Amino acid sequence: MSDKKFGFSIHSDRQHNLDLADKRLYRKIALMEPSLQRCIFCGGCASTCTASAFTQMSFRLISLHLRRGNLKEVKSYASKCMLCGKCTMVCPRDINIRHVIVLLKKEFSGNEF
Amino acid sequence: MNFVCNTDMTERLKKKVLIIGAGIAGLEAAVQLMNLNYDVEVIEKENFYGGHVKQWFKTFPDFQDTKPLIDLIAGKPDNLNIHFGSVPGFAEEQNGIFHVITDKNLHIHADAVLISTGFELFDAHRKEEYGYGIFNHVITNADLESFFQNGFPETGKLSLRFGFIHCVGSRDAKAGNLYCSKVCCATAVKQAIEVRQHFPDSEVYCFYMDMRMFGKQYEELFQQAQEKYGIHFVRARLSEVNQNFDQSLLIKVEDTLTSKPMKMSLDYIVLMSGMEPSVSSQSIATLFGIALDNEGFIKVSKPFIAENITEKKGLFVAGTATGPKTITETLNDARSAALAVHQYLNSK
Amino acid sequence: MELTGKQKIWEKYQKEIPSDSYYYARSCIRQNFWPGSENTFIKILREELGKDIKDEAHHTTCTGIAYHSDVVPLETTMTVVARQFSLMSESGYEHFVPSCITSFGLYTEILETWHEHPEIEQTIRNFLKESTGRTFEKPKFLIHPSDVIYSLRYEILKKARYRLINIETGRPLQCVEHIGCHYAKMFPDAGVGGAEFPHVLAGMVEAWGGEVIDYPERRSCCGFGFRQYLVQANRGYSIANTKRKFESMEPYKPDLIVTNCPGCPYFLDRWQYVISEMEGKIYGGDGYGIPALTYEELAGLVLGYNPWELGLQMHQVSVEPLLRKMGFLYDPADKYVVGNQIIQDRPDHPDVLKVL
Amino acid sequence: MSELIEHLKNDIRIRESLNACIHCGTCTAICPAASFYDYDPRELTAQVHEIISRQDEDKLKELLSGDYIWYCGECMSCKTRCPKDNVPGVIIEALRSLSQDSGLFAESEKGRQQLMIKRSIGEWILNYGYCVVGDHLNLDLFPEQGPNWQWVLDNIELVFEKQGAHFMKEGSGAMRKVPQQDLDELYEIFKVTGGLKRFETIEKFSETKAQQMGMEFDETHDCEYFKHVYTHNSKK
Repeated sequence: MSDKKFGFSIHSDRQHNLDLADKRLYRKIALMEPSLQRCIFCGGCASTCTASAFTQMSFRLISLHLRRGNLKEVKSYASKCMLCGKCTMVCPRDINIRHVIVLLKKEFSGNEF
Repeated sequence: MNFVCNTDMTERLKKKVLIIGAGIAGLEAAVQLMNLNYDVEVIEKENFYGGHVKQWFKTFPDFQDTKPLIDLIAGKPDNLNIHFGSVPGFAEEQNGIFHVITDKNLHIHADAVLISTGFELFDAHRKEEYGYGIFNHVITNADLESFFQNGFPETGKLSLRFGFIHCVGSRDAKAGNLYCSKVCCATAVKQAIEVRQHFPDSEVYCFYMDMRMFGKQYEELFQQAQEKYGIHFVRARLSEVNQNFDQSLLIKVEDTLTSKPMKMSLDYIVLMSGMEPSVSSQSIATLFGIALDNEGFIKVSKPFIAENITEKKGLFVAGTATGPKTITETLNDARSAALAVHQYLNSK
Repeated sequence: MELTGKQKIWEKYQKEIPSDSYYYARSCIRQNFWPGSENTFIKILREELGKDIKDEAHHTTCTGIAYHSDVVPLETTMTVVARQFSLMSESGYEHFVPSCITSFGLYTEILETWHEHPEIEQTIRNFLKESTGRTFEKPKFLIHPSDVIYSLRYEILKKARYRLINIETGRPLQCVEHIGCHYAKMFPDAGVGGAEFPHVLAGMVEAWGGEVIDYPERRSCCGFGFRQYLVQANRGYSIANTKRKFESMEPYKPDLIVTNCPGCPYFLDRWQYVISEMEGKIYGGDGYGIPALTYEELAGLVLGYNPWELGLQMHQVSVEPLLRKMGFLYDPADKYVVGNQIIQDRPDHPDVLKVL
Repeated sequence: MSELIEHLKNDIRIRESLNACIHCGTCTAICPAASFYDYDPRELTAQVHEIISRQDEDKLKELLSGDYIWYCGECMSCKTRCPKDNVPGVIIEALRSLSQDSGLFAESEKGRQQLMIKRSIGEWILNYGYCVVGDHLNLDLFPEQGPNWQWVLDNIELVFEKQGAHFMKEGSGAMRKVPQQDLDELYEIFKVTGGLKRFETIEKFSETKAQQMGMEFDETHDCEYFKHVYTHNSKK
């Protein structure tokens, strides 16, 4: 909403502040599926992903946003996954992606972000 | 062809090889050439041998102490002839004999000269926006090695946040160095692990543009850093460093994989200064009248097939004087240079 | 580790500043919002230091603000700049001193472009000839007035009547210096102290007794952004930038902000008022805000000039708290007296920001 | 060969400020626009590089017709940082010039704002010899100036006189009246170098756009279209 007197509002800052990032979920998942830590963000998962053909799904971005504490994004991406497991087959770092998603889906069931 | 010294040669008057620089390249070449029965003299500008490696705590990827490594190289011949604290001041070649006079007025007549003048670490002061020499806890990879060797300054804090900045002075037109310095990625991973070992409660971030883990066991080391040591890797290049009110350091980067500007506070910033042509290489090139390549390293006569041969007959080069190299590569290069010298002198 | 980094950088970026004979080109923004500053600059040079400075009627805008708001083509701007040089040559001067930082940056860039591409310079010479019949010489030196004040800072100190010291505590005033992006970010060698740790204002502050605050957002833009301020719909960008700076400097409790560029003090002053109206937030100063001055105003205060002739009443943030800290003797009533006339009007008070 | 792309390629600003990008993000890290708009100078640079190397005219038109090129504030902080000597801020200047000269600026909300800038700063240059003229900066258009500025405007001649300025008077001094002969020279320069042509192009395409949008359009600051482009912000 623009301020009535001045005709504009102060833009919000897009700059990410890593000091304030909530990394608890990342740590929790990494404890249960340590292979997640090996991710090199190559995007192999996203390019083979069935869901990504029709939605914004990208495990590469889940992996990133989880580390940055952007849980809204993580939840939204994770909800698109159909658990087909193709990503797990192509991952060059042999991350059990399917398991990571299952853990995330469990985490988010009943929790609204 | 048999390269091992033969009896014919031992009976001849020994030919002399002058080696300039007693870093690991010069040392390794000296040892090889002595084994081939040449008379070797080494001049070294510092008062110690081992060069940069001596100032390094441990190697990558296997965390070996550097000291035994240098002793292993230099310790082979007991009679290694090194003139410390000397640099060549004059050089002249006549009929294939090099006449070199050092700044200490030592005259050396050599049948061949091997330049192993190494590299210089990029002077991090030049990246003014990184605040080296301005903010107390902005240090370089070399400073960190010396902390490992001599102890860390008291911080009064246990859970320290470290940020390793790759490509400092490398891949940077503003710094005048467009090339990749090659060893810094692996060094950063090694040092990041050492920091985690040294400060178990610390949090460590590496800011990289590309992880160039090209060598044997390097990628494994990278993976270990992520998994075993929980080191975070962020694809970003440092844009600037500022100091927060609480004296911690504030960095600004772009989190390029999410396309967002990002800031974070750190307790220590470690700048991975890259390898630059050494000043000694440049002055020696002038002295002997040989050319430098575009980057300022000593120019080799033919890439691939004559990497140790300069454009001047009888003048050879080994190690990082021709470009960034790992320890393994430097030692191999030194052996290759020794062979090139041997072939030259043998056919002279 | 020896922390001599800043000194080393300052030594590296010392440019040659001619000591006399300046051709002054006025700034659109400085003339409008801080007319007293330009006159103070001339007064200090002529009356205090006996320098020769040419201030003539025929020069115009360099079109810089329009160029960076993109409504004026590069060729047009270059030709207008060439005309300014022509006026300088015509007056027999060689040291061009543009009051504005946008101009200073633009002139630097244009001279650099001409140097790299002589064919462009020739095209512009032809344009100027065709449109005005003029020819021109390029300036021997291009310097900003702040460079001149910087180079004369110790001479000003000799004549100083006040110091940047809090007379009650005896401690140095805490000063935020804001350089203006186009001073050295484009061409670090063009600025005293370079792009990262400019010394041009810091040198004045330190010479006159103050202490410079190095806060995390020091290097950030004031938020002008040309079109981002000029168009009302975009102003949320402009104020957001400035707000980020205020938040970053707030913990250091600055006594004042000193600026290099004519536009920056406008934003650093006005946005304090707007943020106070919109969000009820006032940065520092017991509800009065942080005074944002031009370097000429600061020099004028150090020399003991009448604050109301410097034009300090044109700022929205009141400067009186600062004057009191400095122990400055001033006449509050004189604010509204011009010659033998008295301005009867008084400015309205903002809703939140306290004013005097 | 596309004329638009040729034009862009030959712009000195593109020749000097566009090199291959290594996607390091040092520009975005400190870019004010990247913080306060959905904008990334790194991606912009790479995009333009790709457009030129692939001769992709459709992509260029899309870029010139959109909001994306209008977010940058031209602070040039990126110039200090780029390790490849790119200058996203200068690339933007070239794109905006082309967007206006091709008329495509009128296709985007942010681009259409150029009319306001032309009719203020642009015209003030020709009429007064200044980019900014105090007594035009009223609180209707610039309410953030605050009550002190209102007081200055109400008493402008006296306030300026107090500071030794010559508000719209003959001779030298701050805010003096620039002599007519000098304004004439400025006008000639604008005529010869394409400045006037750009002004005309901005007016022409704005008028067409106003008709398409069904808004009143005249040469004043009071018409519906002018007010619309000046105040409308669909993003907030």
